[in-house]
Amino acid sequence: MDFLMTTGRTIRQGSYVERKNTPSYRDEASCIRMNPVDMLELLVEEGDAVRVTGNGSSVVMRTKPDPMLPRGLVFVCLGPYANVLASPWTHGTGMPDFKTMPVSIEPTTDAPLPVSALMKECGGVPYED
Amino acid sequence: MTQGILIKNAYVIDPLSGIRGEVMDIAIRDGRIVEEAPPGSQVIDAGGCLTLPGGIDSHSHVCGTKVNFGRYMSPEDMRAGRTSRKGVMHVTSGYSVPTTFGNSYRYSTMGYTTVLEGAMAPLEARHTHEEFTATPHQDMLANTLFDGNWSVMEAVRDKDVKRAAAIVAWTLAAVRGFAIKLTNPGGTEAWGWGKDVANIHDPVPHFEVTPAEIISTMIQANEILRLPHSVHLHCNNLGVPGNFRTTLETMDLAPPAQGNRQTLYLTHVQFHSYGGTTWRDISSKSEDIARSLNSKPQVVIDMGQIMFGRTTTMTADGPMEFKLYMLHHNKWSNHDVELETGSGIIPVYYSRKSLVNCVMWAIGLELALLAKNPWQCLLSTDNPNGAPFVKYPEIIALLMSRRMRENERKEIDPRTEHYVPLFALERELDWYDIAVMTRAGQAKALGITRIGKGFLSPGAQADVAIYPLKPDQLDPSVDYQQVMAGFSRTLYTIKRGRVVARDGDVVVEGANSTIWTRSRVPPGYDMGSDPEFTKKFDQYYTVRLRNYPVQDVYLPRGVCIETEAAL
Amino acid sequence: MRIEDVVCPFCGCLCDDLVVSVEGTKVLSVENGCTLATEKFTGDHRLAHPIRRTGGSWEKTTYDVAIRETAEILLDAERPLLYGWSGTFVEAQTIGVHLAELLGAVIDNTSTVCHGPSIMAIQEVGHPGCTLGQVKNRADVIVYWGANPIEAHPRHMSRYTTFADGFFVKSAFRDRKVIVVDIRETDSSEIADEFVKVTPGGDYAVLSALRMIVRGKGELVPEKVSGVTREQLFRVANICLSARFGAIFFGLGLTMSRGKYKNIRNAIELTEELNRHTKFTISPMRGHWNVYGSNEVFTWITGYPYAVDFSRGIAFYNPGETTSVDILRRKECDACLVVASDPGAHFPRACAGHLASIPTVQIDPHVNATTHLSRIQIPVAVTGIDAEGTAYRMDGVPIRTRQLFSTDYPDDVAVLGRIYSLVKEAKG
Amino acid sequence: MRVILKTRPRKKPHVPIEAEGIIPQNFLRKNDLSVYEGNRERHLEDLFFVTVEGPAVSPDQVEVILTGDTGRIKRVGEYMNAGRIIIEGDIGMHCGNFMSAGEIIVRGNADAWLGREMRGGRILCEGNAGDYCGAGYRGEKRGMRGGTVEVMGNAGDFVAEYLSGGEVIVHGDCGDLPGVEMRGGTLVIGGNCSRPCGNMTGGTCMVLGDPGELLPSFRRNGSTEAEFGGKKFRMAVFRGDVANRGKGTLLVREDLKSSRP
Repeated sequence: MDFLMTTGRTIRQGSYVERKNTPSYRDEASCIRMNPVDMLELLVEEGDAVRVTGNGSSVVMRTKPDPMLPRGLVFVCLGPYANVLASPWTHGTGMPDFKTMPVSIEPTTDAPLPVSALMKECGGVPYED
Repeated sequence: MTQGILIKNAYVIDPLSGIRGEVMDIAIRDGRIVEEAPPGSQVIDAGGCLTLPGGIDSHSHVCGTKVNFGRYMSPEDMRAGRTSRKGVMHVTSGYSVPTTFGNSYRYSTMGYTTVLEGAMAPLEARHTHEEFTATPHQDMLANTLFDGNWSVMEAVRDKDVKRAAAIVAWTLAAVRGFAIKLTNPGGTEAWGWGKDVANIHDPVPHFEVTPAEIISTMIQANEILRLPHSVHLHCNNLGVPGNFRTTLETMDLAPPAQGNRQTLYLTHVQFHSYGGTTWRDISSKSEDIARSLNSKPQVVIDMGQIMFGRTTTMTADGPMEFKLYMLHHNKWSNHDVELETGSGIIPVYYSRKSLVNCVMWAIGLELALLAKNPWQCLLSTDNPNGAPFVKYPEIIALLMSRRMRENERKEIDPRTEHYVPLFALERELDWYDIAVMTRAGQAKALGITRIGKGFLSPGAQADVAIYPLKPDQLDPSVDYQQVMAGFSRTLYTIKRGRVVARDGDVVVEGANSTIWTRSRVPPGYDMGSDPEFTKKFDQYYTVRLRNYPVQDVYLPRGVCIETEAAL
Repeated sequence: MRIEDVVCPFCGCLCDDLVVSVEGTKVLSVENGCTLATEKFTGDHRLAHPIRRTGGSWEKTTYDVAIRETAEILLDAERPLLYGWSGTFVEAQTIGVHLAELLGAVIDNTSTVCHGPSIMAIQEVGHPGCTLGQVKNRADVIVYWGANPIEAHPRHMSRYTTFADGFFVKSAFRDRKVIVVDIRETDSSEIADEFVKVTPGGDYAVLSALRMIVRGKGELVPEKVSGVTREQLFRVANICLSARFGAIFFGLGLTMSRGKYKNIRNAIELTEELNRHTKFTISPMRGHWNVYGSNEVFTWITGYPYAVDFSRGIAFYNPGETTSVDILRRKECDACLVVASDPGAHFPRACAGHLASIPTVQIDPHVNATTHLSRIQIPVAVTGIDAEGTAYRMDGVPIRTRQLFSTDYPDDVAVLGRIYSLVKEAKG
Repeated sequence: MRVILKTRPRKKPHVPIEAEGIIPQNFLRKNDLSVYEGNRERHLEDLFFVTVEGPAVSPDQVEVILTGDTGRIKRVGEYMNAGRIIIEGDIGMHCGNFMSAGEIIVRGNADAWLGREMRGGRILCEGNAGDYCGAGYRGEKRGMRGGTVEVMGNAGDFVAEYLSGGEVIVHGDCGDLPGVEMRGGTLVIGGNCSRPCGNMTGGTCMVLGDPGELLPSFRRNGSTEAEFGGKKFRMAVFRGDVANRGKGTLLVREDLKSSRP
């Protein structure tokens, strides 16, 4: 199913921002909030994994219902998971379209990767502290 | 370490020492002027060139929140004046609001060694001091804004001059300020509601005090504290046709001088000398202003000359900037500072085709030519409001040459002469007048001769400017182009006994001082422990009282002028 | 030991009323702070020592080696990028700019993916703003546009707006009207008197419509503009026009969405228009505690607030060209120094990928996403905890952060100062 | 005179080159021009194989031809005032900045800021142009003031921002906000776009494709007929932007006139 993804800050994201290798940061940054009716149509429940695809890449996240979101709009806090899907195009302004990313979402049995593994996917070498 | 310089064959004009043009030697040791240079001193042959105390700008906007915002909002201004790193010189950018190093290098190559920042909001003082550190070739002073200070206005309302003085003393010491600056007193508070005050007797909303009361009380407070400088005032109604009446009334508030210095300093008076009722019939009232000035030795003014071309206006006078924006429709920034003051910024272009601009241009020059005593009318553009300070040499040339003024007359709006007396004035200032108007007068008015500023006799700070100008071989009235070129670029600029600039290049990394004042008050007048003051502070400011004062670390070379308050 | 009036180095609110209890080099508790502050002060996830990577594995190294190698990497590069800066203090930022100048590098701060568009808008039309106390003491109308302070700036409402009593606003919650504009409902919109829900990317049109109404051209406004009814637009405009003092705060909902800086420009022009009728100010909700400091320092040294390119010796600025995301997307830079930020987490993946492919050095107290992309990481003291220096609040008020205790970590000034000296020596 | 500049292979092909020296008048006297590769100053010959054919006595007789991997070369043709530059492939940013006369032909695609602050002359881009084609510089109130930029393909966002004079013609589509802040001159868009002419205060913009959503701040003001590519179209006339003191004209096709949001 196609959605518009938007990003922003959350308290939890901010709380864990200096501990990006921890499961708590991963859980928050890979949490995709969506309208419960959309979840129903996707046949997923809270905490289920979904594969989110956009801009030629995909990433696994876990769902969380959020009745405040209108249908068709999903929210992920800013961070490396959302950014897998962000286009680096800035329209000549320096700023990517972080607030409006077209994505498609499907259920998956995979689990979200830790941050270090995400960075490995794009050429990094994980450092485990 | 002993560092000495011997300047030989200098054509010296040193008004404060009574030297009006004399070829002599100047000896420097350890940053001071001395009788005799130490052995092994560097010898500089001035070859009969004009040698003056280092230039002092007593009103300029070069550092702090609004100046930096002027840069921030103007990438187009930064395209001019770009230089790359060269020797000890950092990269510079900008024309009307250059980067800090740009300002510092340009002042230095013009022979300026001391600059007063005209407006520092106390709450944002730390910013001003940070930029002072990055303006390394001039000793810096900060006028501190009290125009909309709530505690001050409450003291004024309660007719408690002593409390007003105590608040000033605490604030100046806390923010490492130099002097009291009032910008459109009361008007900046009114601007918190989008309003202004109409004249000096118009009450400030809520506080029920008038600008006149604020000014008078602050003058008294200033004298109680025995501060080196007087109250430094940007009058109400800046830039409003017909505002000369406000200015005259304000001048009448200045009490007689008690000592050697003025009791009131009015800044950029050009902007306050307008007749007429609208922009259509604006005219010069420089004669009225000069007449009042000439009869009041207790008043000193600076010109606030405008020069044609583009610049950026910036002032704590928020309402004035908004009015200006409504005329220009370019871009407008405003920054009100809680409990204290405001500010505004807009870019402008002063055009020879604009009659209003031509009248403004004439008024500044007229003030300087009509003021009988050069010690009472100092040279300024209110940088960058009237023009960037790099225009000073051109202003000097205009003041020294009637011929140059006549040539300019041909270029400007021909109607101008009907609105201004400029072209009837025959006076041409001489080298001595210029020396007074660009350094000696400033030092005296600011009260910084006591720390050795503004003169060249033994004991003075060794701030010296040697210009490639030979007064005995030049007729400034005719050779005004040479005058202009000469004042633009020193042969040598010496700052605290060190050659800092040569032939237009800065040659050492600077290390300036920041000059501030502290008035000692009796314990009962220490606002830092005054229950009412501290309570209100906690309630209405958004920073804690303890985080407000500027720490010593921001003034690596602070010079404190201490006074004993008469409280 | 209880330390009062501590400054919080987390968000642009720069709250300076925290009370922190410490024992040795450990923070025991934080009073007055929000959750973010508490987490920041009590966090204990520091990188213990410098690390470097050779091929596919990491090793411990010394400060000397890490600093020397960093200088060599930067000197080798033809287009080095120095990125970050918002999480450190002004004195360190100053060295950063001079380092860039010396290297002929591009230096950019996190505004580039935050309020860079706000700066671009300000450069077109200016910025009628004020300090936060002005809002606290006077404002009777508050607008949050594309901002969610409850999540991003948790004490903004209690210190400066909705819940902050002021001199002329004795009972803030009763006397102030709050308007929230967003594309979705948030905790912040829940407490608004008026919630304006805009379709994504529709802010520009809504702002244009409001400007029309304020200009007296309301009759031309269609029934609905980007999901907002004509009736609500008029209601909002009237609330603004009847304010004695109105304050607009805007967030990344405007800077990051379609049109970018043109949205902000439109909001500023609306503010200017409102000033012809009453008093109105507008302010960006700056994110990092000292991002505004980096803008200030960059500006007074170079003339430009961010995205400064020194490759030609002089300073050149052009967002879209000299901004980090664009430089990384085009794979231009051949080395990168990251200071006090995390582009690995906050840049699009393609940019993170390029960081991994070039020698990237990170100076940061913590292991973060960029660590995995780097060749070297140098841990430093945390400003506001074991280092101190100047920071600029979101409204431009400079505040000195406090050092609560000292540790063995060098601060950013010490590390950058050494890199600068090595580079200067090599450059002659 | 014909000057042929063929790029040499580079170790770091992504590092941008700045070559504002590449303008016809500079080849009349000398060939030892400096160009910059990142932060390094290079000789022209370090980066190009240079061939000069024939004589010239004035710059208008000079034709410069760039071939090879030219997509990263910035500022070619800056301040050009005579002669001709032909770029066989793509060209980097800022091609033709401040150009006042002469001609630039880009056979491939042009990167952003093509013809920035142009004053006169002609630029023809046979491929696509990037963002800010025919636009201005940050903070300046006036963008392109004269001359013609013609793009046969598509162009990006913010095309002709602050256009103050001259003509920008894009035969294909434009992105978002073409003609934004426009105050004079003419912008013609052969294809589609979105939100044309936001905040315009003057000038004329004509959109022959689908203009997408129109901003609410444009006032319908009759209709007219216009010609483009040899065809005649019935155009709806809008005046705007009325959110500003707009006295600009926006023409959109009567038959494609789209939704007002």
